[in-house]
Amino acid sequence: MFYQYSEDQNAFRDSLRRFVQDHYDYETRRQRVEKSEVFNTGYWRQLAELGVLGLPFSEADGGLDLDFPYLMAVAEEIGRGLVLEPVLPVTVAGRLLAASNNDDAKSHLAALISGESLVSLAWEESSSRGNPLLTQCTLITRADGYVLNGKKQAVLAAAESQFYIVSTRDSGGDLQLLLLNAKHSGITQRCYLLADGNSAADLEFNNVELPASAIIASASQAEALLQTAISESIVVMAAEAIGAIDQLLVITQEYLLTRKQFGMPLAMFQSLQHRFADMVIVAEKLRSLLWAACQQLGSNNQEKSAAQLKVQLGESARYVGQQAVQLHGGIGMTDELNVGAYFKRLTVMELLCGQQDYHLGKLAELELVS
Amino acid sequence: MFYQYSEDQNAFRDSLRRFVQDHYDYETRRQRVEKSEVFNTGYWRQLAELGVLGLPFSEADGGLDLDFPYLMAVAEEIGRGLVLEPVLPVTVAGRLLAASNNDDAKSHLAALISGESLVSLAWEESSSRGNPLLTQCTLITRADGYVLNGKKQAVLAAAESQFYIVSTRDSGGDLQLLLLNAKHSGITQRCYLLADGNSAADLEFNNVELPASAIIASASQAEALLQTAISESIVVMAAEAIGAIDQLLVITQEYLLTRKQFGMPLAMFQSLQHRFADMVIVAEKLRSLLWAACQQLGSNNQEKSAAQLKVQLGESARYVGQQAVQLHGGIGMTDELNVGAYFKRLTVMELLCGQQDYHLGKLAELELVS
Amino acid sequence: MMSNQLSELDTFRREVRDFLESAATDEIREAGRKTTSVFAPFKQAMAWQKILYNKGWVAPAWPVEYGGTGWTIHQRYIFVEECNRLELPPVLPQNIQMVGPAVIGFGSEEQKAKYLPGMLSGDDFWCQGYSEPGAGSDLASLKCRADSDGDDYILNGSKTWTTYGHHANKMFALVRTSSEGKPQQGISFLLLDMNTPGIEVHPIIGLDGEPEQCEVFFTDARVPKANRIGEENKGWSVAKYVLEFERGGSTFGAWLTPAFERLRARCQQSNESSVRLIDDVSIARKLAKLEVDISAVEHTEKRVNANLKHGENPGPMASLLKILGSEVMQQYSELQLEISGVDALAQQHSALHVGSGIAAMGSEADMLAMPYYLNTRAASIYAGSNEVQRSLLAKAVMGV
Amino acid sequence: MMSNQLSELDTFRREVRDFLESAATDEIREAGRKTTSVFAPFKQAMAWQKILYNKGWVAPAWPVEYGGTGWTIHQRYIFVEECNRLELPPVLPQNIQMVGPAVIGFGSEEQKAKYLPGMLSGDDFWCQGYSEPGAGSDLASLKCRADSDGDDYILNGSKTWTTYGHHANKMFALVRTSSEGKPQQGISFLLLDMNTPGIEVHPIIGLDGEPEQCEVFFTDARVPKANRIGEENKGWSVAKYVLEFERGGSTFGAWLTPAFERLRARCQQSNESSVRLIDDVSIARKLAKLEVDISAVEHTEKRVNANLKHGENPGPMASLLKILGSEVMQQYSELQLEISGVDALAQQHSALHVGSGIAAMGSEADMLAMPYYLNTRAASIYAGSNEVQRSLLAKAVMGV
Repeated sequence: MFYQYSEDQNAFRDSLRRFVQDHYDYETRRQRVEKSEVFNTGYWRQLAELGVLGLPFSEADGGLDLDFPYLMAVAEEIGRGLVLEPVLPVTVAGRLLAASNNDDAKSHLAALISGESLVSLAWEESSSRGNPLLTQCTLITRADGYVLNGKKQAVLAAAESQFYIVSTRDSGGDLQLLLLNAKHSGITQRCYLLADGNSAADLEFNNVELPASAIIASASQAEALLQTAISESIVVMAAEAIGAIDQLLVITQEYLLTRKQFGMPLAMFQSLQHRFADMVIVAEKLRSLLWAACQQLGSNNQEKSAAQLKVQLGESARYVGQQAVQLHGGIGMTDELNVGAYFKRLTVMELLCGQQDYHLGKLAELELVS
Repeated sequence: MFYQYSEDQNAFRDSLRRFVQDHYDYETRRQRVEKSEVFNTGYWRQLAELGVLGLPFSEADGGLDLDFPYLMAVAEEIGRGLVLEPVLPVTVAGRLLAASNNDDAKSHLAALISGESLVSLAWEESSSRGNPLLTQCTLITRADGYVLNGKKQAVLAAAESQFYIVSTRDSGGDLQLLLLNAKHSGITQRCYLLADGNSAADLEFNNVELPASAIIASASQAEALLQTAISESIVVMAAEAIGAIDQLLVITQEYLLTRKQFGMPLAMFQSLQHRFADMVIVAEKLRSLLWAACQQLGSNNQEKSAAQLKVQLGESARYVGQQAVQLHGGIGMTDELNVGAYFKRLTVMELLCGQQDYHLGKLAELELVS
Repeated sequence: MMSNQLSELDTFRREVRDFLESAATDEIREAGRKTTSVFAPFKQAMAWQKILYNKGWVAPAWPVEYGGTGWTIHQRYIFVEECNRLELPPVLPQNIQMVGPAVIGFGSEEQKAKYLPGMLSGDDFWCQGYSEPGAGSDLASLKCRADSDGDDYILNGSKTWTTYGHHANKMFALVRTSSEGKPQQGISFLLLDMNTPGIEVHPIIGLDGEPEQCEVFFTDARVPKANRIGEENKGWSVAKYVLEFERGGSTFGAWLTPAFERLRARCQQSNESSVRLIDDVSIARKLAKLEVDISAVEHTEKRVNANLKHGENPGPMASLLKILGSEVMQQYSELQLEISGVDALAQQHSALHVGSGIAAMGSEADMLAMPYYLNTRAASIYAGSNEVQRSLLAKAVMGV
Repeated sequence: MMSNQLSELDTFRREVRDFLESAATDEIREAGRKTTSVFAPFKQAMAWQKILYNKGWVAPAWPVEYGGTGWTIHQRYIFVEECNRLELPPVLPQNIQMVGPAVIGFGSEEQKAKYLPGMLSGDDFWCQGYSEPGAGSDLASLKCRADSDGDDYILNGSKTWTTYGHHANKMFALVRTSSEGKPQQGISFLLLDMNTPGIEVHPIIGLDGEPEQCEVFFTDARVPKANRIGEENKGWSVAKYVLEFERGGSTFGAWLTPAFERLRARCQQSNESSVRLIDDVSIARKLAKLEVDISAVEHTEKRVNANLKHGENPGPMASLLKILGSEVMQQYSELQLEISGVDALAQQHSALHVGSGIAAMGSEADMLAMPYYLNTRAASIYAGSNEVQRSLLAKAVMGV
């Protein structure tokens, strides 16, 4: 087992950190969110040039064929800098395309890696509550193809994407993964910002007519691809959370050391020290489970360790976010300071990809048989 | 709604407190437990003379016909002094007899109130996990009466009791409550001390032959009587817990004020202050729900408010017990100081009459319909 | 409590409910539903204050001679319960709970006559100038200066966390009139007009993207000494009196109980796939546990009220009620957010605005869950942070 | 880590397991199962130490020249995992983890030759004399005096929380040899014989009714200065060195993981009424949550081990591991108690004694749940209370 980045991974991470520091001062980010300008095509092109969009793809697909920890390193810096560009969801969606046996689907990868086009994975639904196998979307067979109906919620980067991967059940009850052009007739996008300023959309499919070639995976293969994509989403999200949490700890520490009350720096108050210690502890729990889970990707334990990681993410993100606000007092409740922005990002991560409760339920079922 | 004792109840409580203070110094109690001499017939007689055993019984039954809070006041002092004599379980069992329509059963009350005999309510079973309606005991009808088989666990005061009230299912699946003489053939007692030094026994019934008159309540009436007895048990147990917790807070406060570390009394350390504040808060939550639940006894809300009270008892007893030990450090882990004895008593209360988890499950079912 | 007393209270409850139902307009109700912090949307809160004022119910805790209702503490609790059951916007506390009691307790007859009517009617809206950028929970270290200049004070410095400062025409403030003696001794309690030259107000954007708090800057702002409440350098006593004014005023339970019932009702509804959230054992248990905690809040508040002797203060129980109530409120906000799940994710600034006419993307409750969760983090920060309250509580109980 | 390294570790694990399975007697295994605190029953723990000593495995972390195994940190972790998987009694830490490193690091060659063999073989059992009635976590305030008298020290004072003092023939102690300078500067590290005239040992009865700790009283007890380890008044450095000796020595995870698997297995069994506890959704969820926490402990320990460079100390991570490991152990003890429920209530002193031949009233696991729960409260008290550790951790991270 390994629990830290290699030298090369660290070097890559450092270079990305500089990029983020140069482009993501908090005030600029705040204004971008206020103006709803959360996708910057210039930045996206630069990220592609830095190789960030092609890390975990084979050379045959046009990628750099680098280990998963490279993507985790990217995620950490995205978290640390509260980057708005949707590198992570798009990359995970791309990996799903790469893992499919559908050459048509894979043909989009080159444009993805070069930054020319984006793809979104649309699976969350209001009533699925985190379970990717529960979908109310329907796919009906017609003589000349298929018809898709249903809704997807909180689809990340949907406004910016040229393609959607959509999960649905067919009339036989099998899961199907479809690749759709975002402009396909019958698709309605309702775009919005998430509470943390990231871009998302609800999608509605009204009698969307599709050819058979739209299906990129079916039945058990579709389930496996989707579960893998979600496990990978959770791992990169946890890496992003670690970056955000580490930065929030630095910010909080500086505040506690600087700010005085009753004549002493806050850092000298024992109960605040203990609170800070608890923040450090939950951060380290998350970091340990992150490394453990990343090494289980692709193994039989992938889903279990990702579920455990998401449970811990729920605990760590909530505790650190809430306590960072609490320790800052009133100023932590404002939009002026970045503390609130980290808190909101961490809160959104709690809710995406299945809440703690869903993953605990999933793990509880595993206890029955293990 | 009322939330405190009346003047008369307070006066009664004060007189009992003096009795307990005179008879229950910690060292004497410790030695009684060590020698397994946990029932003192002299004390029992004195308690009867003080009227303690007859409070919540009608004058017709030989009692004092006093409001339930009198019994709560007794319970508080029992908790404060870690009294070993089983006043509370015996009184609750007696009230079940009084509530039955069985004159034969009620005829035992006079001796109970005068302290000449004791009765135990035997309903807990290992596999029932707190649910009084789940019993593996069986009652089979014969031409000349009934035959009882099965086991009961952690029956309080069983070693000292002349009579047992036993819950069982008959072959039709109906709940039946039986009154048995402790010496009846076919009953095996396995007596022991609980972790807190209180007396209990496991009972085993092997083809115990009984006349029809042994049945004191059947079917829905049996269920109602048993649920009421358990609701009352929970209320008096919570009052006992409040007495124990109040005393444990006093002991802990004195320790924090006296004991110095790094040159300061522990009471001046901010994180210990906050811990102490949290102990006070959970104590007050329990006290509030105790008064609320005692006023619901006999109403439709009886079971719900008793379940809520037991949930809170679980939280409060555990937190105060654990933290009192923690704040005392090593000395809290010894048998020499009474802190550990309070901690053990509070822990046993968590486990008796259904754990927090059982009552939360019961309340969760109520959420479905309310 | 005797049963005829109970039935009197039932009658009272019915009377209150009938009036509230008939008096609250749709827009006021919408504002009540869309209240995601302790402070209701300004315009509708003031409209509702006017309606209550006309009924004579705007200041239940005030002495009758100044406009109070004469209700018992139990009646006041019931009034709050009924307002919350209908999800009405709470009257903003600044006029009625904060500055009013100061004027009643320490103001001259002239000051009472001048200021109380506008506070009650809502013709004036008063904002609070207590906290400063360098002094949050530690009010004794206030720096905002009021220097004597003949019959006036000249104010220099700044205040922060001034709720709705951008809506206020008046302010009550703690200012430093002396730097001698103990830090809290040189503070005076001052009333001022917000249109006084030399005052600037900067709204602060909160976590939910909305302005609620303000910073207020004073540059040689001139305020007559006649506007001082109480003696010079004794402002601390005035502020302390206000905190203790509303004995047994804790009504977290009166808010939480009806809110919980609405949350449970939501979980009992079937969703798109005909599933009821309440049938998820884990959700049902979390509701059950929250209900226990809410019940503990409610009964602790009622116990404190019931056991208070006339003229008594709740003492350390006030700290306990603040900690317990605010933290259970936060738990409530967490469960509400969990229940909304991904439906709570979208920012919906326009739909949140009262009277915008823009519908929520999903249900109104889902739209409100996130802003409410975010704003409710303030509950353990404002009005004496829970850290300060825990120290107060422990020290009071232990007697150190 | 490369895959051939992995398979080397697998081979190592198998070798360890095979030896442990064949070497542990029934009585030793019984003692392992009946260990309800960090300290195993004395007699069997020492018997097991002798077996490991004969195998050469008794002190894995010691330098090879003094009797260590030369294992890597990963091999040491595996060794602990395998011992715990078989529920073997842990070797008592006093000889191997506490006094041995002090002698190795600061003892003269003569002292090493004299003391180390008996520590390894278990022919000697050393107890610890650190804490005093007035000084728990605050060792700098030690009062037990060692006054110079020619070639000897004369000891007066007392020690407490001396585990198994009533079984020990030797003691290592921190004593005050000077009252000048900073409090922690006048302390020396001393070895002594327990049969020295003037030493009295009083066992203390613990929460589970068993004696484990002792008080030790010194009245003019004479100890040769030659028994001092390190310089006079520099005992603090010796004690600190010992604490840092076993880098990456935290093995809570290695204990918790197999213990958790046994607990889950119990919940998977059907009870009398053919019900499996694990089918209770609430129990299954609690198990799942505990498993997440245990996994976090295990991987944090492994991460610290893996990332430590040669000669590095874990620094503040040592405090973090102590807090995290001990508190998850306490959570484990709570869930175990909950699972046993009323079956855990009976006191069973006789059946608890190893070799008593008395069977538990119900299952052995149920009998052990309560003593284990009670004893495990000590985990957040001993070895630097978790309050002290939290302050250390926060200060180290914040750099204050």
